[in-house]
Amino acid sequence: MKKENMTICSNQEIAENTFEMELTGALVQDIQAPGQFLHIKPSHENVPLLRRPLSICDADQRGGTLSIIYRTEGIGTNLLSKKTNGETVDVLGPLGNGFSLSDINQEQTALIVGGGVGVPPLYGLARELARKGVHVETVLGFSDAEALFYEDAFKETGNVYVSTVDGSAGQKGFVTDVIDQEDLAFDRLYACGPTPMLKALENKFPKAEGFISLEERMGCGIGACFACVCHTQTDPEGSEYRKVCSDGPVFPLREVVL
Amino acid sequence: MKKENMTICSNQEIAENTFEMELTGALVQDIQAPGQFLHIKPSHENVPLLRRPLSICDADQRGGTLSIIYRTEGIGTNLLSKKTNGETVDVLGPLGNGFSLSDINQEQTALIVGGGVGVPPLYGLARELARKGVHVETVLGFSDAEALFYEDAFKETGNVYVSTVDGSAGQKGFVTDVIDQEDLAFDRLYACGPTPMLKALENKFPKAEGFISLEERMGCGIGACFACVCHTQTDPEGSEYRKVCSDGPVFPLREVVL
Amino acid sequence: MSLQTNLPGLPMKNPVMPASGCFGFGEEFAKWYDLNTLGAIALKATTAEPRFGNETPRVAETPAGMLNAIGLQNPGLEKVVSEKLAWLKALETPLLANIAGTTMEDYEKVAAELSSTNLIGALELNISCPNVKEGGIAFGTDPDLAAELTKRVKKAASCPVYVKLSPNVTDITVLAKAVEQAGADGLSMINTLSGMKIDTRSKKPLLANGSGGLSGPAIKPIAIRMIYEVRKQTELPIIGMGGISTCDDIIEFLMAGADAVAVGTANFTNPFICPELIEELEKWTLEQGMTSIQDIRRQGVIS
Amino acid sequence: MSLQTNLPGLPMKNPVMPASGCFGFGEEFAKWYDLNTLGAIALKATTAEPRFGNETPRVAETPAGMLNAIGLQNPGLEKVVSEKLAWLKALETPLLANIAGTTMEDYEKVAAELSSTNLIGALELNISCPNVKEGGIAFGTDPDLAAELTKRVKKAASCPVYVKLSPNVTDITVLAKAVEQAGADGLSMINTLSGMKIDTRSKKPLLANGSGGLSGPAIKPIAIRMIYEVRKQTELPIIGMGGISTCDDIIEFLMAGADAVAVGTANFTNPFICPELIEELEKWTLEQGMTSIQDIRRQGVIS
Ligand SMILES: Cc1cc2nc3c(=O)[nH]c(=O)nc-3n(C[C@H](O)[C@H](O)[C@H](O)COP(=O)(O)OP(=O)(O)OC[C@H]3O[C@@H](n4cnc5c(N)ncnc54)[C@H](O)[C@@H]3O)c2cc1C
Ligand SMILES: Cc1cc2nc3c(=O)[nH]c(=O)nc-3n(C[C@H](O)[C@H](O)[C@H](O)COP(=O)(O)OP(=O)(O)OC[C@H]3O[C@@H](n4cnc5c(N)ncnc54)[C@H](O)[C@@H]3O)c2cc1C
Ligand SMILES: Cc1cc2nc3c(=O)[nH]c(=O)nc-3n(C[C@H](O)[C@H](O)[C@H](O)COP(=O)(O)O)c2cc1C
Ligand SMILES: Cc1cc2nc3c(=O)[nH]c(=O)nc-3n(C[C@H](O)[C@H](O)[C@H](O)COP(=O)(O)O)c2cc1C
Ligand code: FES
Ligand code: FES
Repeated sequence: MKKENMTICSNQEIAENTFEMELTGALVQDIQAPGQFLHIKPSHENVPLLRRPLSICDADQRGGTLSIIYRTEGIGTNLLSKKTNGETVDVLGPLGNGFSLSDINQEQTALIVGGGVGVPPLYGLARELARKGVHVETVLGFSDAEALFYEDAFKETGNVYVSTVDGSAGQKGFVTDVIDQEDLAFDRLYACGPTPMLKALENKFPKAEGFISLEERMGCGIGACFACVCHTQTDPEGSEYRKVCSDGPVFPLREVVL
Repeated sequence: MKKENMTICSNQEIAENTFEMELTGALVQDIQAPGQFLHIKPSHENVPLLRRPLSICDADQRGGTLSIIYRTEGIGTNLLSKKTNGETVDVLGPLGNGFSLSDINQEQTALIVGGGVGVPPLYGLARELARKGVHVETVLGFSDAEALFYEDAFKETGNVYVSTVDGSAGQKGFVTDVIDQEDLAFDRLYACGPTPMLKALENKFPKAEGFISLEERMGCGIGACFACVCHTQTDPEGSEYRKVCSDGPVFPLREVVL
Repeated sequence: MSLQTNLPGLPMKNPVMPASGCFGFGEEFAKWYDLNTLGAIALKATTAEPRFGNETPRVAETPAGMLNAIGLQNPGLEKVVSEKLAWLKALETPLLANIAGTTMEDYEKVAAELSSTNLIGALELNISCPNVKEGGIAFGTDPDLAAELTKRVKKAASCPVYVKLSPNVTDITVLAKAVEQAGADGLSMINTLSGMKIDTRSKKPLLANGSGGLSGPAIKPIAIRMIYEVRKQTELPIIGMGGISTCDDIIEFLMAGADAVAVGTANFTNPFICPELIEELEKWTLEQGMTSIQDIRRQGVIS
Repeated sequence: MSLQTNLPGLPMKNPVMPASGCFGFGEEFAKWYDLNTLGAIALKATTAEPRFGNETPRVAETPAGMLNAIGLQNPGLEKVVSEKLAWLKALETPLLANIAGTTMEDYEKVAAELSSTNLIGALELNISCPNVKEGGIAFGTDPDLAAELTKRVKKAASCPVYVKLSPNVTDITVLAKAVEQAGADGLSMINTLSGMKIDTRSKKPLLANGSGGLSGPAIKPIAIRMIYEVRKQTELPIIGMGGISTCDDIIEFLMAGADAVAVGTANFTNPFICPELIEELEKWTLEQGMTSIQDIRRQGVIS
């Protein structure tokens, strides 16, 4: 866990309004697990003020680089998209717990389900799982063909199924439609994407084991400000809680209220 | 008078914490007189919020370029100093009246007195006067040798005398000391620099004819907000006023209260 | 699709006007663009007598904002009528004349004379200038005084009267309701927040006046909150302002409950801001498939 | 040269502390640096019972600022004592325990129990949280209630009591004087300004709670002005806060009249901000040839 000015090695648009940035710096060595995230300051000035949480997509600890993939949403990600090679970015990280790889074995099947910019943290995961000998099946959902990215990259880890809402790439529909259609079975489920997608998965597989990665607006990113809490499913109205930034962003299925 | 994204042709440190920036754009053609200024937005974000007034140092209307010289003081000028060739800067200008050249003739002598970053607007003036055949004598005052710039440039327009407060370049002392020592005589006086310097000149030459250029904190830069007013010497306590941005920044000696 | 916005005394072809004090009497901006593109113009505060205002420095920059302590500099009632209004007469754009004073009589006099010219559409009572003791700030923080002043000015004036509320109060809805009951035709909100900057090198307040009024993007969340609160209490027209610099800001103000908006500080950064925002707003409204900008207000905020 | 700053109950080796609610109970930051470098630590608000707080989103970004509506989430008095203070005990740094409640009895109870642990240096009465109805905001805007509460907590507590003032008032000096007369040992100012942001896409307030508290650089000019005003009325120690993110900001607060400062929002941008600022302040004081940081306050603002 460091605060570091990381140097940009590359920053390019890989899909509509979606950029991949490669960064180098010492904190790459601190990465513990796929699914951890960085808290990035898009500007050295006071505007924008807060850091932006962005998942680590992939890391090359030998080469000392990591990558992130982000969609340009507002002021912060748009500023990031304008940065060029050699510039530095103020990064806090790696933060959060990441995906645990210890409860899945070589022979088992992992179903990875990513939606939109929920896909990036799953790529590092897919690679680690594949490396471990796990059988990886991936379903990627996007709004349309323009938004699609990393289909080929995931193919190196196993089968990949794509769905788009408008049918312009892969199957028309949602990720759950693809899972139905392809009748995908799995031992562990790993998912990241819009909340409705995560809810649909929890409903569809009420007994499945696995993990989901969540998003929430953050202040500190390190567990101190209580901006990012969510209720637990065992105490949905009470004072029990999880912090997405430090208890998560990865939680076991059905642990927190979506 | 335009609002334009001008392109940076060069931006380099020419003295300690003092930068010269060359800009190209259509508004160069609108320049009417030396001593006009630009109102520059140092960032496209809301911080810093206001534009910064910086004098036009020199302009090449045929080449379509102009130059400014600025000292890095606070957030705005520091941001400017980090910009590189090819980047654009949001510029409003040319603003203000500038120096009038019509009341001095070929045979006459102009004494130009500049202090610190008051020097830049006088350079364009010196060149215009010299071009007109006026005999130009220049006194430049700086804090020390490190701060000194444009001595050689002014030499192309006539004699140049330098003073520094610590004596590390030219004569030790203030510009008024040099004027005394060299016994400089003139038909018209033109000055820009710190207020104490301008006051000293008005006191020293209570009957001289000429012009001074003033600085004041500005809002709009175009005469609408009344941030930059000063009293007149004929009505120092009353409601009469001049706006530095639009009635000035150049005023006849003894017109406004310093 | 229409941006038409009709407020008492102000038949505006769009809901955007420059804010008082940030646009002078329009002359300077007329060099940059056609003022008839504006929905209305809020004029600089007029006082009975000419005022020089405060000493300089009068402005200071703060994070995403600025402080000003101009001190209501203006040429005084007589010259405003003979010079400024005479020049503004040529415009079609309705005028909102901002007035300030030390005493109720001052306000009455300026209100009576300005409205009697028939050159202005409405008056905006500045009871909230934090920068001069005589700026009416006492009227702006005491609901009884505010109501009394509103009543008297309403009587003196022959045109609609908007009251410009100060944000430097514990509960702005109390003031809003007080002036509504006193007969105000509309509200302008918010004026600047009282603030200060100290120059740590000179160890002195940066502004000659000591404190000044904070404006610009920094105060936008406060303006939005106050308009939202006041809107829940009254159906009076609200001219919203405080940190507007983008089209999205305007939409945010309208959603919070404003009927029209005023753009202040942003004119200093970009003299073309008002016509640019009007154009963007028109485009946005078309994209949204709205027939009228009023739809935003009708939908209101779902909360 | 010394940064030593001795306030009632808080013998601080420098005048810098993290602000309440922006530092939790210190555990997270202890992973980043040694908390003994801090002058003091203002703890997150403690209430009698555990609170979950408001629903999310709880934070929103605004120009040079942020809105928060955490809603005083905390594990409640019992766990604060048994878990948080038990952990904090190992530190040398004095603790300022921020407390909040719905009723005067709540405040008394929390004050009595926390101070009786002898683990805290002083209490900070949060009568200014704009984000929960029960956050005591009524106590923070009514001088009589504020005074009454202060008196009762003073009686209940066995340690010095600071009152944290709300900026959402017409005249903060009235509140300051009221709590001073009621026996407050010091003032903390300012808490956040009530603000709102509307998401124009969803047409809803961005925060689940609707409004939230504005903090960060945007509010600094307001904080400085208020401290400057209060300082002219009282010699009570003031812990100043509101938008501090640089060493120059700290100096500005001290010049305005603060005796010590708290850093809030800036901890989110840079977890190392407090130790970094302490180091810079030390360097600055040396460069200025001061023998003590108190010199700044003694010189005061020349205005
Ligand atoms: C743990 C985590 C991992 C994430 N990983 C990725 C990723 O790999 N790729 C990607 O494109 N996006 C990711 N996001 C979402 C990303 O953080 C937001 O898109 C981004 O912060 C938007 O910033 P902005 O300045 O462009 O937008 P603005 O709307 O201008 O941001 C305003 C404020 O809202 C916050 N915000 C806005 N949207 C979100 C959001 N969806 N989640 C959290 N905060 C938000 C911003 O951080 C900022 O504080 C992740 C979010 C979380 C919490
Ligand atoms: C007509 C005119 C011409 C000028 N020409 C030059 C020039 O050619 N070269 C040069 O180096 N400087 C010049 N200045 C001064 C220059 O404007 C300031 O140094 C600059 O604005 C400082 O900005 P900053 O962001 O670096 O400092 P900050 O202190 O961060 O600025 C804060 C605010 O104060 C204003 N401000 C600070 N100092 C001054 C000042 N001296 N005059 C006016 N506003 C100020 C800034 O514009 C800004 O609004 C000129 C000023 C005026 C009025
Ligand atoms: C330089 C300046 C001068 C102002 N003068 C006046 C004035 O004369 N009368 C008035 O009612 N408001 C005045 N205001 C307040 C603005 O009209 C507006 O209410 C405030 O600035 C908030 O809007 P903004 O953030 O868009 O600037 C002035 C503001 C500024 C910045
Ligand atoms: C996320 C957050 C939580 C806060 N929680 C508390 C709190 O529990 N008690 C309190 O007195 N103030 C609380 N505050 C207010 C801060 O202590 C401080 O007064 C305010 O944020 C201004 O300082 P800043 O601009 O440096 O953040 C909180 C502020 C923030 C941003
Ligand atoms: S973002 Fe601060 S606790 Fe999670
Ligand atoms: S800066 Fe606005 S009138 Fe001169």
